[in-house]
Amino acid sequence: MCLSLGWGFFLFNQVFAGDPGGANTYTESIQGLKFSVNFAWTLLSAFLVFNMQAGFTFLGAGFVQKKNTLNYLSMSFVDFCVGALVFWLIGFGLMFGGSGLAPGLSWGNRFIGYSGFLLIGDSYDVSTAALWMFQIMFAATSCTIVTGAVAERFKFHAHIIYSIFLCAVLYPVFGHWMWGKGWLELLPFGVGARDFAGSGLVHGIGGLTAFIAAWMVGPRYGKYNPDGSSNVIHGHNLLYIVIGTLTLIFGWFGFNAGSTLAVTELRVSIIAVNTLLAAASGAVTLLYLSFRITKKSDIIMTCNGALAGCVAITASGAYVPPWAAIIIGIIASLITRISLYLIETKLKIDDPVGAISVHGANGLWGLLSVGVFSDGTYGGVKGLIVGSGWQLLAQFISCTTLIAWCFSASFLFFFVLKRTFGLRVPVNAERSGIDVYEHGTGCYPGV
Amino acid sequence: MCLSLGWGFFLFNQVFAGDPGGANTYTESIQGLKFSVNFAWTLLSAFLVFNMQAGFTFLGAGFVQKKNTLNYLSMSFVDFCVGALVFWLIGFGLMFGGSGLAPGLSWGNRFIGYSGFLLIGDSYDVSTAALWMFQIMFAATSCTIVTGAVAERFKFHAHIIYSIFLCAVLYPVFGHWMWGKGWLELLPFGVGARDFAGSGLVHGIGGLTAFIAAWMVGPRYGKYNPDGSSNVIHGHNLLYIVIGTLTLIFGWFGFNAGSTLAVTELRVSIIAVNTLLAAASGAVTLLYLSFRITKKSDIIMTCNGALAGCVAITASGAYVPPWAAIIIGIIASLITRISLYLIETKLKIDDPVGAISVHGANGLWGLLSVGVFSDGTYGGVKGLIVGSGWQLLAQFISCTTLIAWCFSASFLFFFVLKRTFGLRVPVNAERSGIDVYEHGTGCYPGV
Amino acid sequence: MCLSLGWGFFLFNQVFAGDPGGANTYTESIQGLKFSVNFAWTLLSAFLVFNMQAGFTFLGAGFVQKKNTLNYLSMSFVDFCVGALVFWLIGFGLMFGGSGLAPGLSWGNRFIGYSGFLLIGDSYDVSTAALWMFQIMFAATSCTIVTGAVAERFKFHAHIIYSIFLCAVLYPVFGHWMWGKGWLELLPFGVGARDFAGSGLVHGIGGLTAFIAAWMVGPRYGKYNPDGSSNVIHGHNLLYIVIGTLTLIFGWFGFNAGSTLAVTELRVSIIAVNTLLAAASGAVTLLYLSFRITKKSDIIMTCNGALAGCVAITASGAYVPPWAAIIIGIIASLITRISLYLIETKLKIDDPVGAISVHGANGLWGLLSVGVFSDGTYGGVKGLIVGSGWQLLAQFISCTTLIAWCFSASFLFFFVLKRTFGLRVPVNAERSGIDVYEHGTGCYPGV
Amino acid sequence: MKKIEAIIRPEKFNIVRDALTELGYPGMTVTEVKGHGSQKGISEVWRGRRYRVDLLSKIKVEITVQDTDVEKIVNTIINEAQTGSIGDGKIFVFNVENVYRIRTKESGDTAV
Amino acid sequence: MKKIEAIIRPEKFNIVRDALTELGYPGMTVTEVKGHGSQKGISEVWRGRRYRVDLLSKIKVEITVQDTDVEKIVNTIINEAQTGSIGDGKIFVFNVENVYRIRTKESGDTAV
Amino acid sequence: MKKIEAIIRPEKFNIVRDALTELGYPGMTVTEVKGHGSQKGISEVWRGRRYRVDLLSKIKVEITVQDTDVEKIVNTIINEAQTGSIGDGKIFVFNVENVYRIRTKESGDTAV
Ligand SMILES: Nc1ncnc2c1ncn2[C@@H]1O[C@H](COP(=O)(O)OP(=O)(O)O)[C@@H](O)[C@H]1O
Ligand SMILES: Nc1ncnc2c1ncn2[C@@H]1O[C@H](COP(=O)(O)OP(=O)(O)O)[C@@H](O)[C@H]1O
Ligand SMILES: Nc1ncnc2c1ncn2[C@@H]1O[C@H](COP(=O)(O)OP(=O)(O)O)[C@@H](O)[C@H]1O
Repeated sequence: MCLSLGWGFFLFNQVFAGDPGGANTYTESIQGLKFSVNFAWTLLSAFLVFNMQAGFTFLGAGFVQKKNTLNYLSMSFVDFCVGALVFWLIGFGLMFGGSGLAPGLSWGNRFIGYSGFLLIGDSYDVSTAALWMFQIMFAATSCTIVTGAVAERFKFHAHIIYSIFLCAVLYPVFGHWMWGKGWLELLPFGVGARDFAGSGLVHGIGGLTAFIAAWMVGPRYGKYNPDGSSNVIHGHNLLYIVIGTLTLIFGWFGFNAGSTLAVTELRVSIIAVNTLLAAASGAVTLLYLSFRITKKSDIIMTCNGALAGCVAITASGAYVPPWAAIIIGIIASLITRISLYLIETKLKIDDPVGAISVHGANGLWGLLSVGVFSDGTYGGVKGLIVGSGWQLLAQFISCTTLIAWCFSASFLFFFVLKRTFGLRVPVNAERSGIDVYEHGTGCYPGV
Repeated sequence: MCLSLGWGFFLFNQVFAGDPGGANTYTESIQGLKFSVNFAWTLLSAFLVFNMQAGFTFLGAGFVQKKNTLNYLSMSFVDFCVGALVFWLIGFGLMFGGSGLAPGLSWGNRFIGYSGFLLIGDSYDVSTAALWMFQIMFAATSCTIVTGAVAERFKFHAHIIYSIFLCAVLYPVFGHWMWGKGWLELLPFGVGARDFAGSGLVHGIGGLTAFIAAWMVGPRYGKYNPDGSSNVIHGHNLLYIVIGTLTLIFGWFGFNAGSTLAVTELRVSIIAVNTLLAAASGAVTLLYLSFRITKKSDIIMTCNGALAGCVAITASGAYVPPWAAIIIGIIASLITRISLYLIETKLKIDDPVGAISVHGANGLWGLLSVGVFSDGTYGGVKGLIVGSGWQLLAQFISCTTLIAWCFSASFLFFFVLKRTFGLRVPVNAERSGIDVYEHGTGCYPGV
Repeated sequence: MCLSLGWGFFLFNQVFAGDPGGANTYTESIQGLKFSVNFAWTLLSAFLVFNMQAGFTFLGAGFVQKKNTLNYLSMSFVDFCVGALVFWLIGFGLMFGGSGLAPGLSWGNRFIGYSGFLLIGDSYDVSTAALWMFQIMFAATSCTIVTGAVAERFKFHAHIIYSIFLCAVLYPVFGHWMWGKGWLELLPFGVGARDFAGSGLVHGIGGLTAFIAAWMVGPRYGKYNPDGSSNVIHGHNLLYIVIGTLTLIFGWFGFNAGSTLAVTELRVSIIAVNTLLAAASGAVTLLYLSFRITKKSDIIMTCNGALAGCVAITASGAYVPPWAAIIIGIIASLITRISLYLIETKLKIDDPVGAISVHGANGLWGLLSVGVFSDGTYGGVKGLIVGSGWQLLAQFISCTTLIAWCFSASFLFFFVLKRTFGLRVPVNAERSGIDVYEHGTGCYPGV
Repeated sequence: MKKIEAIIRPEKFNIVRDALTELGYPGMTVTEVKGHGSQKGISEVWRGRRYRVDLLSKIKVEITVQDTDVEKIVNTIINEAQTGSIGDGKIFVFNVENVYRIRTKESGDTAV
Repeated sequence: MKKIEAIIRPEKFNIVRDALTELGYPGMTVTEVKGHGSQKGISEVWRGRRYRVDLLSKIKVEITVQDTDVEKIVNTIINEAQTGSIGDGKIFVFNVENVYRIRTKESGDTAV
Repeated sequence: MKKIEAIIRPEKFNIVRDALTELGYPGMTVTEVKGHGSQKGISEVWRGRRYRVDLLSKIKVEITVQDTDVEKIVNTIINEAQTGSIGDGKIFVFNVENVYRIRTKESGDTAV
């Protein structure tokens, strides 16, 4: 986020008491109008990001079997609702406390924040609310990413429990380090680690948690044969997959371009262009790669390629030129292809929608790509292509930290959860479909 | 709306002749830019609200049986089209004439407006058009709400006739009282009755008309047994219900936050947060309540809970703090649960999508909640929690008026319609499906 | 576009070197804020237009048979991706080079542009990127329109090849004449030919190319009987058609109102109103016309009518008053009805979704309507209703040019393509469904 | 044992089932089918044009019963499913050579 | 009476029906089914991987006719539905013990 | 020849098919059906209310085989599809009077 560049548009150095009516923050002046414009931008972008929930819902629904569709829908919808409440209660304060980005966020250190809970007191403020509104969408996205990887066998209420954990602790802590004036953001290499709109933070955490979760819950019944080879368990609706992908890209424009939190940062236009080009190049790459392999124009791979491009460009979209966005997208789509293969065939982890490969692997690649392709035209971020290796070092450190934090914390969490509450529905329920078992009806009742 | 606060951003005290080109309204100044920003906000919000039509379409389609799906779709789409023409012709002038909110709206009294018809003359103006654009979306929403309650048995053309009535008379008249400088808005209690974005006006009118309409058309064939007990007639697609809910919430951000008509009112961020929190808390409440009762994680109730929260916060979203939004959402969802039970079991009114309970009941609760939870930080609205009961009185009066007006006017209307045109398709058509009967094809032809 | 009015908000007369960071373009001043507001407007509108891809996807999917659904989806998604890359590479430079609308677009003449390729050098600039972002959406829309007319029998890779041709040459060349300071825009009649948001350019080119393509590929197997009479081959999902229509209208608000590229042009509100009214009147007209003919409330015709209204108002929405928008919509819907009949019955061209009639015919009508109904309140465009025939002449010339250019260029192209690569899948693949043949799976696998 | 295969109108299915339930029948298998007999189809509308649909949705109900129950069941179905207009459907009776109940491996008459 | 049960390729259904209509047949019931015989399935693609689908879509057509008409109908179906490659389908003939027309309560031969 | 018509649980279908494949069987036709026998339905939930669904999804498998193979096939199906709880399904055996292979026009035993 632009915030992390220290240019944050919420300039509250003077006023640090909450202004819930907005009348003190807005004044009939250039400064006041600047606030309004940026509020409009931030909020409308947040709404677009919210709409990504519909995208994820479509996408995942298409990838799962008919008998488990409702369960996927429910997980994806409910984790958002629960996540919002938890983020309001705890997560936001841990993440942005001490960042000073808006009123009421004064207390916190480089490792953790401790102010801004419940949006009361000083944080009952229009600017803080705008920041919260944008941020909850990101936390919820991270949460929803996991859903796809554990679909078709995970207990519904276990899913809610880890959603609480993710939105309350896992995501905000790393988020604080990266975006809340934490130690990664302030690393003394380059300009400090940068993750513009959250390749690592949002998609990386989602994808890596998905990795641990999918591994610990085990593969779906019948996915692997005794000899270790895997079977194809296909989804039930490719229209949903394509519509889901389109809806996600639509939201992604808000996700990336909105992450300046300010349209007075005119760089937003290039961010939007980069997002589009990365998606397009990722899609076309996997279309033709798959065509070479299977002789069919595989539209699922095409969609995966588009999303992979979007994920990777999420960290670097603000710092790189359009031509680099295309390269980043191409590489992202190749990484996805390889990762899909490795995860399924070598690691034998069952990921119905490919969340680990699309979001996890490219979350990391996105972080690194900042250190490679940044051309110094925005935010002072300079990568290898303009001859500086320091930024790459910072990015590398953030990658390692991300992996270490996410794997250890989520391993511990799922380990305990498995031993106590349990992760998996009974095999009978899995075989005849989770929908009726958990929700009392199928997705298409009467069918 | 903020307009009703007397702060309206359309400051036309000087210029009251129409400015269709916009060149007089916009000037290269802070004032001019303020106009632009607020135009952008209002129009983009209107577009988001328009998209709620897609949400309603999905939602309702999921709730009805396969054989009646196309009929629902058609009603929901056509009432918007017809409504837009009628609102342009008559409704807008009745509602906003005399409000002085924009050029060409000068004539009208506290009970009815009579200027601004057809957007010609002085009302052929960029500001008036912006206001019209936002308002038509609300009128159409109100109209579409009714559709769900009468689905699966209502005559298509009878539906169009009452859509005309609703958009031409029923809605604009009450709308004038509430938003067009009418007597309710100017009540001498508190700051006058306030219905920020239309809990009562839009959802209340929709839901209460739905009540009358569903009652007068009678229950679907087979819904009630001779002994008075009711049967479950289930819908056909829960994915549509979930997607519909998500799409509606997406639009609701525009509905609520956009209702300031001005992003220079920075309160918009808190309005958006409140909307989200009310939806989330409503959803989670009904999820767990239903779970206690049926032992299943009932996703339809969860969706209903989310929408109930949205409806209730629509009136009060601008005036209450986030924690109160959560309480309002929780109460709204409980009201929905109880209302669903009463309507179906005690009143024996058949409402396939639950429109009466979600929109009608919570429309009223939303109006009242303004008088309870407003904390005085915006628009001077003070409720019980800051020790003032006067606002609650104003809200109570508006509730009573709403019920009286809506019930009497729509009863009369449907009574006459029933005796003349008739409300209901022949029972044979109902049993074999209205789609083929009314539209000449099913929704999924060839199936 | 407003650009074509010479009022372009991108005032770069001074600065013509690229400003990729945006810091020179934005300054803390009225001028700077104006840029921001207009960037926000342009980008958010572009995002809305992007979402029309989802609309087209739904719409087309509903119109085709189940066995060809995935193929339609794939064509519609992939042509966007390929188109974006090609437009970045070539199209944009050809179209806007020499227009001087943004940095890096200096070289070009009245017939063709030759600068701005790849968004590098001087065109690596925030303003140029904003313009590109908006324009690619239009090029891609044009491309997707063709898809529907050739669906259910066109080779997938042939489709990609003509998408490249369309986005690289066909569309940009005419686009340059119309929007890039080309000879049509500068015609000495009226204010020069005007196509506000691209009735002719986007929809006309799409629809006329669709005409040639559908004609050259031939009708679907079984569409026409030996005696020349035609059979109905119905689609498979009317919910998709209605949702697609709603999603398209949602995007159309961005398409039309966004085409000022500036919300400081307050006329945007009237443009939005006109779009809505044209859609509504088109829909209602065809609803009742069809009802008279078939005695059924035909919702497909209703949707077609709405879209026809949108297409026609796209050229004239900025220049005409609301009442004229309604007339334009009514006429557009009648044209569609007649065209559907002629194309299918007289010309015996098979157009599964009706793209030629909705987009092609109304693209031309839209262009002409500017010369008829413009009332001189915006952009100085004066039509017949204010007593001037010159504008109509300019519009007529642009119509003729459009037809001549589009028919000749695309005929040549498809002729060569047919002789070399071939246009059509084998008849066996067509009969058993293209989905499995081209993409290796059906849209609803396991069904 | 005999298999009774009845093709009926979809909207009549619930009534038929309820009547059969009162009678007591061993079980049924239901399939969505399409078909036509004397009823040669209806006309539907697609984008403003009428066209003939000659296959109409029907419900096929299969019930295997003891030989002695056939008449009773057939009569009940006819009584409930009849409207008197074309399209009411047909009932076919087949001989079943053997029946097995998977749960218990029983076969023959007791397995029905 | 006999029931002719033909499993044919979906894309051949229209032609078969048209040929039968010319011949004049009493009625038919159509079901979407899946199956395989010698045709052991095809390979489809899911997210970049090929996999075997061994059940292919077929159309099941059931026609009950007088005993004397069986051959005529069977021959027509075979002629129209044949492509010569694997997957063309099969026709099974069963004995029908009785037929009832629900509309009229007729039974036996005249009810077909 | 005999037609074996087995109604089994959907989740058992794959196992049954694999077992039959090992055995070698000539072909099969599969239909999605609904039904109930002793298993009188389950309760589902719609908007907070429980209601009975008395038709449950089943898979109907039809296999026509030589008379001598019937027992083998039936036993295999029973073994694989059995869970021991209500709802396991039934198998019906019918006589087939004739079979034709459309591709080759063969009829009788060799056509199966
Ligand atoms: N000879 C037949 N063979 C197979 N199915 C038939 C036959 N005759 C009728 N049917 C089935 O019965 C259904 C009802 O037939 P219909 O012609 O409407 O009955 P009726 O002759 O009593 O009017 C048809 O849709 C078809 O599925
Ligand atoms: N023995 C059988 N029992 C039941 N159905 C069969 C049998 N053999 C074939 N079928 C059905 O006929 C269809 C066509 O069979 P197929 O093997 O393609 O025919 P062929 O042997 O002529 O190539 C299969 O999909 C299946 O539905
Ligand atoms: N008499 C019958 N006639 C037709 N189908 C039957 C009959 N009995 C059972 N079935 C079919 O078999 C399925 C399984 O029957 P079920 O009652 O569950 O078996 P069980 O008696 O072994 O518990 C049912 O869903 C139904 O489709």
